[in-house]
Amino acid sequence: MGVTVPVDRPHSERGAGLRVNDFSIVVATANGTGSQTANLTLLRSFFKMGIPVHGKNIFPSNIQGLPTWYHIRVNKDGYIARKPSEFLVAFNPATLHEDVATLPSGGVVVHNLDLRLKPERADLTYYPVPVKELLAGVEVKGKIKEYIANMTYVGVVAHLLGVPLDVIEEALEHHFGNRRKLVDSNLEVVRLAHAWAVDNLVKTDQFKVEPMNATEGLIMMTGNEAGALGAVFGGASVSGWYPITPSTSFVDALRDYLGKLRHDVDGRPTYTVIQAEDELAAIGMVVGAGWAGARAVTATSGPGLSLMAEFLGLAYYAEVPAVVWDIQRVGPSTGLPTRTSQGDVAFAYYLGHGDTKQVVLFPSSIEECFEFGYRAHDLADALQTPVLVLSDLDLGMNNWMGEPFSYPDAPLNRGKVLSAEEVAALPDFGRYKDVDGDGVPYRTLPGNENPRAAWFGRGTGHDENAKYSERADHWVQNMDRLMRKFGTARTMVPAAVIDERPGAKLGIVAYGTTRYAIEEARDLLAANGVVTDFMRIRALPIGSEVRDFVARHERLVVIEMNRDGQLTAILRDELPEHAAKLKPIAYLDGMPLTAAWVAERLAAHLGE
Amino acid sequence: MGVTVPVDRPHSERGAGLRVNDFSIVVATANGTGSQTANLTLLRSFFKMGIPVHGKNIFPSNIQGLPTWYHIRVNKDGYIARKPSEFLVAFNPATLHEDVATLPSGGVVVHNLDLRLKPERADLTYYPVPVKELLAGVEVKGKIKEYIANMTYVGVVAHLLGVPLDVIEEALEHHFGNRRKLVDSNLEVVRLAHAWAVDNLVKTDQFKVEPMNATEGLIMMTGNEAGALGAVFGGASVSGWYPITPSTSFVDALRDYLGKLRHDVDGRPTYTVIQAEDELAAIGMVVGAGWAGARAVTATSGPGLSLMAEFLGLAYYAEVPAVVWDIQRVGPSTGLPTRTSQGDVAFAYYLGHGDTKQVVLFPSSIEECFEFGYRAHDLADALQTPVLVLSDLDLGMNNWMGEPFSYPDAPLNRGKVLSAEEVAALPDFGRYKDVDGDGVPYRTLPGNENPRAAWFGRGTGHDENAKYSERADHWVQNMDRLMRKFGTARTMVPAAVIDERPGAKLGIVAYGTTRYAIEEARDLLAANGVVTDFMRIRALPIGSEVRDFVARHERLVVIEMNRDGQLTAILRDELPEHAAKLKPIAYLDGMPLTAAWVAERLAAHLGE
Amino acid sequence: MERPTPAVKLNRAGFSKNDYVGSPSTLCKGCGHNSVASQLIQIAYELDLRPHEIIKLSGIGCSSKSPAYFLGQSHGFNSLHGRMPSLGTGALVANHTVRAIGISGDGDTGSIGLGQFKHMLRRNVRMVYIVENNGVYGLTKGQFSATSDEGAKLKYAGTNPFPGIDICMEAIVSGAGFVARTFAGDAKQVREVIKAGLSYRGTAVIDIISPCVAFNDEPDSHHSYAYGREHEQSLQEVGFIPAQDEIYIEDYDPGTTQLVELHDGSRMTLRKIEADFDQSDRLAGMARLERANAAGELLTGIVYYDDRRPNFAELSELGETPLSMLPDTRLRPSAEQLKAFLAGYA
Amino acid sequence: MERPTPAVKLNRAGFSKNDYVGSPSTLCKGCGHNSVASQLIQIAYELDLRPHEIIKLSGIGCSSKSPAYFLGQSHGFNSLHGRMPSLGTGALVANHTVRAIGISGDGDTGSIGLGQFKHMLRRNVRMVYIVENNGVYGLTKGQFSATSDEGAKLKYAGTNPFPGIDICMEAIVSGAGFVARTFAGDAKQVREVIKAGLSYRGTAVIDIISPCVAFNDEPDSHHSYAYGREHEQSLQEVGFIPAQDEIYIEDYDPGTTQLVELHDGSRMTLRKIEADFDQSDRLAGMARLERANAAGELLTGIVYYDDRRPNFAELSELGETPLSMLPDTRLRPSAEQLKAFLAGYA
Ligand SMILES: Cc1ncc(C[n+]2csc(CCOP(=O)(O)OP(=O)(O)O)c2C)c(N)n1
Ligand SMILES: Cc1ncc(C[n+]2csc(CCOP(=O)(O)OP(=O)(O)O)c2C)c(N)n1
Ligand code: SF4
Ligand code: SF4
Ligand SMILES: [Mg+2]
Ligand SMILES: [Mg+2]
Repeated sequence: MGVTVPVDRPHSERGAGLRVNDFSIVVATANGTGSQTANLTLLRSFFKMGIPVHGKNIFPSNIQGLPTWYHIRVNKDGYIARKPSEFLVAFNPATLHEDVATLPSGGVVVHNLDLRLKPERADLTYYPVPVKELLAGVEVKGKIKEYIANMTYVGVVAHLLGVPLDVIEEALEHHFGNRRKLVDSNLEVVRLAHAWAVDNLVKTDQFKVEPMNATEGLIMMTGNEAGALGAVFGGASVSGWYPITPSTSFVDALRDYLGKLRHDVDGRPTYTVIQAEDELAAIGMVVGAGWAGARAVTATSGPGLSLMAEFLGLAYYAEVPAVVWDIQRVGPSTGLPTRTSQGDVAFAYYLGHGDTKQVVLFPSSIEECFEFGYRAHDLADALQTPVLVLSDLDLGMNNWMGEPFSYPDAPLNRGKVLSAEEVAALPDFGRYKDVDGDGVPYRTLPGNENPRAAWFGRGTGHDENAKYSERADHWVQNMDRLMRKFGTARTMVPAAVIDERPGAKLGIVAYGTTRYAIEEARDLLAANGVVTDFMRIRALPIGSEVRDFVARHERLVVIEMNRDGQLTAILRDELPEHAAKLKPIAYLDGMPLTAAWVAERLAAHLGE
Repeated sequence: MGVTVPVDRPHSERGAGLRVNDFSIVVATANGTGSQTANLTLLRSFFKMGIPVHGKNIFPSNIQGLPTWYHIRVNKDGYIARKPSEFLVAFNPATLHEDVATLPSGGVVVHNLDLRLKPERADLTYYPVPVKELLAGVEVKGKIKEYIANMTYVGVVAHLLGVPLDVIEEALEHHFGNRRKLVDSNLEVVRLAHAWAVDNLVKTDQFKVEPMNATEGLIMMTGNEAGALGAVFGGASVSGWYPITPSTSFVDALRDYLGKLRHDVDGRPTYTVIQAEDELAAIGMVVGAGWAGARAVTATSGPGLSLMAEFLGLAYYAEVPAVVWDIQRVGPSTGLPTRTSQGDVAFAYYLGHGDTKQVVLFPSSIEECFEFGYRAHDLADALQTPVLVLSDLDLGMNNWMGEPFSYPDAPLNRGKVLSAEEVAALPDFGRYKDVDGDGVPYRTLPGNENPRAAWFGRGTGHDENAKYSERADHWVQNMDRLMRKFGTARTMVPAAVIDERPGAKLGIVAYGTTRYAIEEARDLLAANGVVTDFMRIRALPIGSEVRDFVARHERLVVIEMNRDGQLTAILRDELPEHAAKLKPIAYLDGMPLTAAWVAERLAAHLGE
Repeated sequence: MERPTPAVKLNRAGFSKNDYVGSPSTLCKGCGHNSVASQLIQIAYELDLRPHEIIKLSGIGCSSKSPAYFLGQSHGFNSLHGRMPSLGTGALVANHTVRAIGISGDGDTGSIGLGQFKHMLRRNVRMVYIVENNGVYGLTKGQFSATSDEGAKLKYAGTNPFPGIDICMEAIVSGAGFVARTFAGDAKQVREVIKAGLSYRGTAVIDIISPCVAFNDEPDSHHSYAYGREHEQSLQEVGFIPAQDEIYIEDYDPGTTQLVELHDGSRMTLRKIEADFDQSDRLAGMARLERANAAGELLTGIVYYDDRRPNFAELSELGETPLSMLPDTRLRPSAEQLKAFLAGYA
Repeated sequence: MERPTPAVKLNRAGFSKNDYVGSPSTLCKGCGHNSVASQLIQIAYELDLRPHEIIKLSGIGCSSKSPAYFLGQSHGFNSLHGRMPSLGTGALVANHTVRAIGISGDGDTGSIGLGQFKHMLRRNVRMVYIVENNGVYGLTKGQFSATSDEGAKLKYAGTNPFPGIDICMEAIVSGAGFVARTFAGDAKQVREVIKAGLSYRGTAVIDIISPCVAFNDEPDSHHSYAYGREHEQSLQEVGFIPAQDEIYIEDYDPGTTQLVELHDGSRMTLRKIEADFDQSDRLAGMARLERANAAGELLTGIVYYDDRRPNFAELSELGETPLSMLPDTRLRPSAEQLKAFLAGYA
């Protein structure tokens, strides 16, 4: 069976001549030049114009000087997956030629006049910007001037695409908050450049934006911010952490939001955030706090997760709640610290020597980051086990549109914690007894006044009363109960999200942020008559809905942003009777997937 | 289909009245009382009598006072798997009653008279030993006297079973080497007790040993000793390590053997062994030494392996040879430090965040420990990657019979290391180029005089010349090559050992030390008409022979000493088309499997 | 008439000494760690501690097992090798109202745990941090630890070529304000020093030379009973007066005895043995330690004392209720707050 | 007649300065680490080092990136965060004939790596261990590191409530015999101190205050250029005389200048600036550091020097040929040896 899939709709379909609210921009600058403000200003301007938009920062692991790219996709239909850009803002001499080379025919190059770019490609439109000249009259100096220089392209792009200046101002206000002086100095440059462009540039390209109302009521936030906010509303009160890209901004947001939202009646903080000396200590603090009864969270990335292996094994076995956000970057090892991946799935699931299996969540949007942000703590408490939230750099550090988050629909679920009175009412208390048959035991917290409440936590073999034991039967009993508990987890973790359509030829399985490229690819394929079903797994261990979806489908692919098809391996073990059907489409080069690539791979798969 | 399997041959078959060279002994003592010498003396005596024998020390994680059991199985047919004992030496009051309770009808209890054991079970034979009285005349005191007390049961057992006193003397000589005084003082007690037994005990039980010649030419050694000796003959010259049960004795032997076998012409050591401050440092030393060109090895167990995750990910990615012996004990976490398991398989295979996959070896005997001991270094060098040897406590710390080790059949394989001259002869040298298409690049060592030879090792993204790179194509290229290299590993690691028999109903897959119980169980089943095939996997990644065996069989079980069926999961991913056939029989309680248990489970499986 | 069974003696908090025992020890008979454990039971009884107000923490090792052997009615956690400091920091941030007794070993603290130990001291987490220092790895049977002296000999491990880490020196350098050394063979001093440590504001580091009778008790070992008895040199005679006990200042000769007011109103008495030693002088403490190490003295007593640094809970501005006990309403902001907050992201 | 192109200047080992450069730096312009890297290029040139006899090692951080930017013809390894000491120990046991230049950061050494750092010093592995100390995490953008002073302020991280770790103090306490501090703004001293360190017998710890212009260069920061220039207080003027250079002892006034014979025959000259400071006195060094820290001085120079402790290769009794270069015949015992050995197990 051969399927041919056009990877994009032909230009003609998009309205003759003009491409309105449907293209991608890439801004190429050098790191550390302050272009981030300019880029976010553009991004938020589109958002404020009501146009669906998303921006991705492709930055180097460096503080100053290496190339960085900011991708913005505006799309009236709401597609926000990465898409190669047609519109280039070329402000980095180092990458100029390769940047220009990536443009499709009909593309645009807005470039710093200083770059002395020869318009070698006749199929592109070039707009040189005399940055130095424009800034000549601006009254700031030094680093600030360098930063502000980027506002020139904001002004020019605003003119070329048709972004009203008052929207730019709003965006700057959003960015700088009440630091009016900064708004004004930046705006001044934007206006200058805009005015210059109005006077000097003749628009000959086809790209345009026009106001819509598709973003009304929405918010825009990074995944790390959303996750941190979720933790704040989840009652997280202790965080031990150690800086590592791309997780640092999670804790930055956490500290910020806690400071704003979590002071007690007497003005004292209801939280403590501790910068640890490393990840061994960070997770130690989290486990210690979890044992003592506080909700505790840390955020890290690959190398940090490796260092947490021993403590997470302890927490699994001693049954201590803990929440770990792993904002995945490209590994193995230090790898590409500023590129995105889904490469820690297998490692996280099996994290810890011996028979450990960890609960893992896969958020895919800021809404889910927020929701999993508090739910992870509910799960960790309810299951008395670590919960690993596997986000990624793309979700964590980039800005995404989303619905305003729903307030949690239920109070904190603190799980089976017994008070002194409750212990007193029991005939006996055994820390690791399976009283309810769900594998989840009862616990007490330090400070519990009942003399029978105390128990001694340990990573060594123990009986139901937490007493040291080397007995074979105790070991098996306890480990079997932990397995039973893992079974309970299956019923408690967020269920997979399934979209099935009549006539589907293929079931697609994926998780996390690949959804955007996949959803768009499905539409591309559907437009070509190839209907697919989609199951987005949101947690491990899998629930029965995953099994059923797989069972229902003859053909299945598992799309993953890693080399080894890590979730595929886990699914094949969980569903051996369906293993042969589960085909991985696994690929990782550090860049978020595009719909075109997904559609092509799916088509190729169907053609096999 | 119902299969009934007798889990043992009926007593009657064994010769009326007498059970010669076919029974198990268990010696129950308290830890730290020096019973180890007595037990090893018994073990070696049987060995010296030519009877196939094996001993297992079931000891507590404690220095003094907790219960410890020593199991000895003598078996004329060479079966050495664990088997519940008929013959109890009861010298520990703390466990007396449960120990007696485990005996089958017809069993024997040799016990310290002090224990005042009431012969409550009429179906047992009791032999009380007046230990205090016997020792009254012995001229040593304090701790030594306590230690030597255990020799009383050696003397009594020797009489009851028929072990000649000169064999005991030989065994003591073996144990104490040239420390004649110790031989004599111990022997004195043995003789005393033996003489007392001759005079006072009337043998009414059926257990007997008789000389054979089934151990002629064999050696007896622990797996850790054999592995260490292998490393010595593999040219290992650096070891960084940190003490942890049950791996410590590996390094103890390594230091000992290096001291005896590895001094240079000038008398200087050709090695350095460094007790590190922890496992992070131990593996760091190994990786540093491997990078600099020495063969380096460490030994650890679960918790240590967890701490090595980050460095082993680096070594995988930067392609540094390293050998890690993981002597598996029961995890998760600190678990049961003195009990055996196969629980680190999944963790080891996926060790390190990101897309790492590690080469893993599974020795099952002292011969394989020796062979893998040197071969692991050849593989690590040839593949430029860590090699994890997953042994276990049972193999590592207990004494096993074996053929004298064969001298390595080929010189050290140092892999693709270029000298200064070789670099000079090349048009260019790129550290990570796939010159030969096998995924294995060439490397140079520090000290190489060619100015083009230098390269900069790193855990960050790099191009073929080891230069820093964040480029997507470089990342993919390199990771794909690493995958190709893993493919090469499949052809280089020790192949599975396969035994197929006509008419087999079932294929058994296993690895490591479960082989002994499985081999015996196969014979038990075969005697009952149930023929099985057996594939013992010796390494990951699996080779084509594994695939073929699985493909050839309709029914397959994978027997593992862990809870989760960890190898099963890996096989299901590697062989998805056969996943449904691969049924785990996974169980871990810290005790080595018995043939009876295996046979029963297999029968149950076949009956399903 | 029957005579009543003799009443069990209770302390002021209403507990008998038996209420403070734990599981039977599985350590070797004569192990220094056992004597420390029994002193802790005694201390708890004498100080009228309420078991639920105490937590016990440890790493891994023979020493680290011992929290199971005292205060069986207190919560405890026997954690990972070398990682008690981080676990303790987290636990004590979650609940800063309990008092923590941490037990570690010289390997646990000096080898694998050195980094965590020193970083915890920088934070000044309130905890009595006891190192049961035997100069050897007991549980793994006789290797050198980082506190083994240069030139020390062990049956298993041969001769140690490396300079030993001095726990007290490390503690002072890392900013600890309560640094003491004592000797398991000197029960009274152990008791009084720990009592004072329990009333200290931040981390009280107590390095207890606690002989390992199985692997490092040869008389020439600096960590043996015999050596300790022979070479103990006390800086002061340490005493402790609980806050609730009235004492008459006149009982003490201010010329020879110093009265140190502790954080909770208790007092530590230091009857000087070395007249010119000033335990409030960091450098003096370091110099004295150097001299003691060079001379092979087992220097005991309060090596350094200073209580000016705020502890971690104070720095974190924690309120009265521990974080772990805050009701949900004080942990989760309201729906209105969420809405208002999100408005900033629209 | 054409004039020959001007010959490139070569040093005595036959290398031009260009032979010692590395990849172009990707650090910020003005970063202290860049100036250290260029001093290392200069040093290598001046000392006639042969690139293949050097290895470069580092952890993770901006500082740890810099070994890529000098000595491009030398092998190097940019390892893991905080783990350079163990990797270096292994590498230098495998090949003890190369000289090692290790570059770490204050976070890399003082935070995550503190334990490994101190344990390496106990072993006295021969290596120049440079901490490019900027009191901040550069690469992760501005958090406090363990060397940040108590009360230090950073834009990102606010005010540091914890006492800073003093790398030199830690080094002395851990037994290091070459402990120096210098300042990236003082190129000459950096150069001479590193040269001397390269000739030292064991681990030479050099704490270089190396400002981070991106995140910690405010003039009030103790780690800024401005502060360093203002507050540098040198103990000595350090000079270095390579073994091969003849010098006349008379050139030096023994009253003011001390001549220190180094391990390889080179000499270090110390022209005293603080007349009564004795760099061979551990306690004096520690006391001086305390005083400097209290006074906010940037104390530079040789804080402690002693070369009596054998280094790790010496302790390991390594022979002339490095372990990594031993031929197979010297690594694998013979078949006869195996047979004889196994006989003992029959
Ligand atoms: C990560 C890890 N590595 C190694 C071990 C093995 N181990 C257990 S106790 C111990 C040393 C304990 O020495 P110390 O702290 O001095 O305690 P002691 O037994 O002497 O009281 C070691 C190495 C472990 N449990 N975990
Ligand atoms: C295990 C691990 N945790 C965290 C990081 C992230 N990280 C990279 S560099 C760095 C700090 C470096 O600080 P410092 O050593 O002072 O070097 P500088 O950049 O200031 O020169 C951190 C935390 C990492 N690479 N690895
Ligand atoms: S081995 Fe040593 S430290 Fe451990 S319990 Fe025995 S005496 Fe104590
Ligand atoms: S961030 Fe700081 S330390 Fe890093 S390169 Fe820039 S100036 Fe140097
Ligand atoms: Mg110890
Ligand atoms: Mg720094």
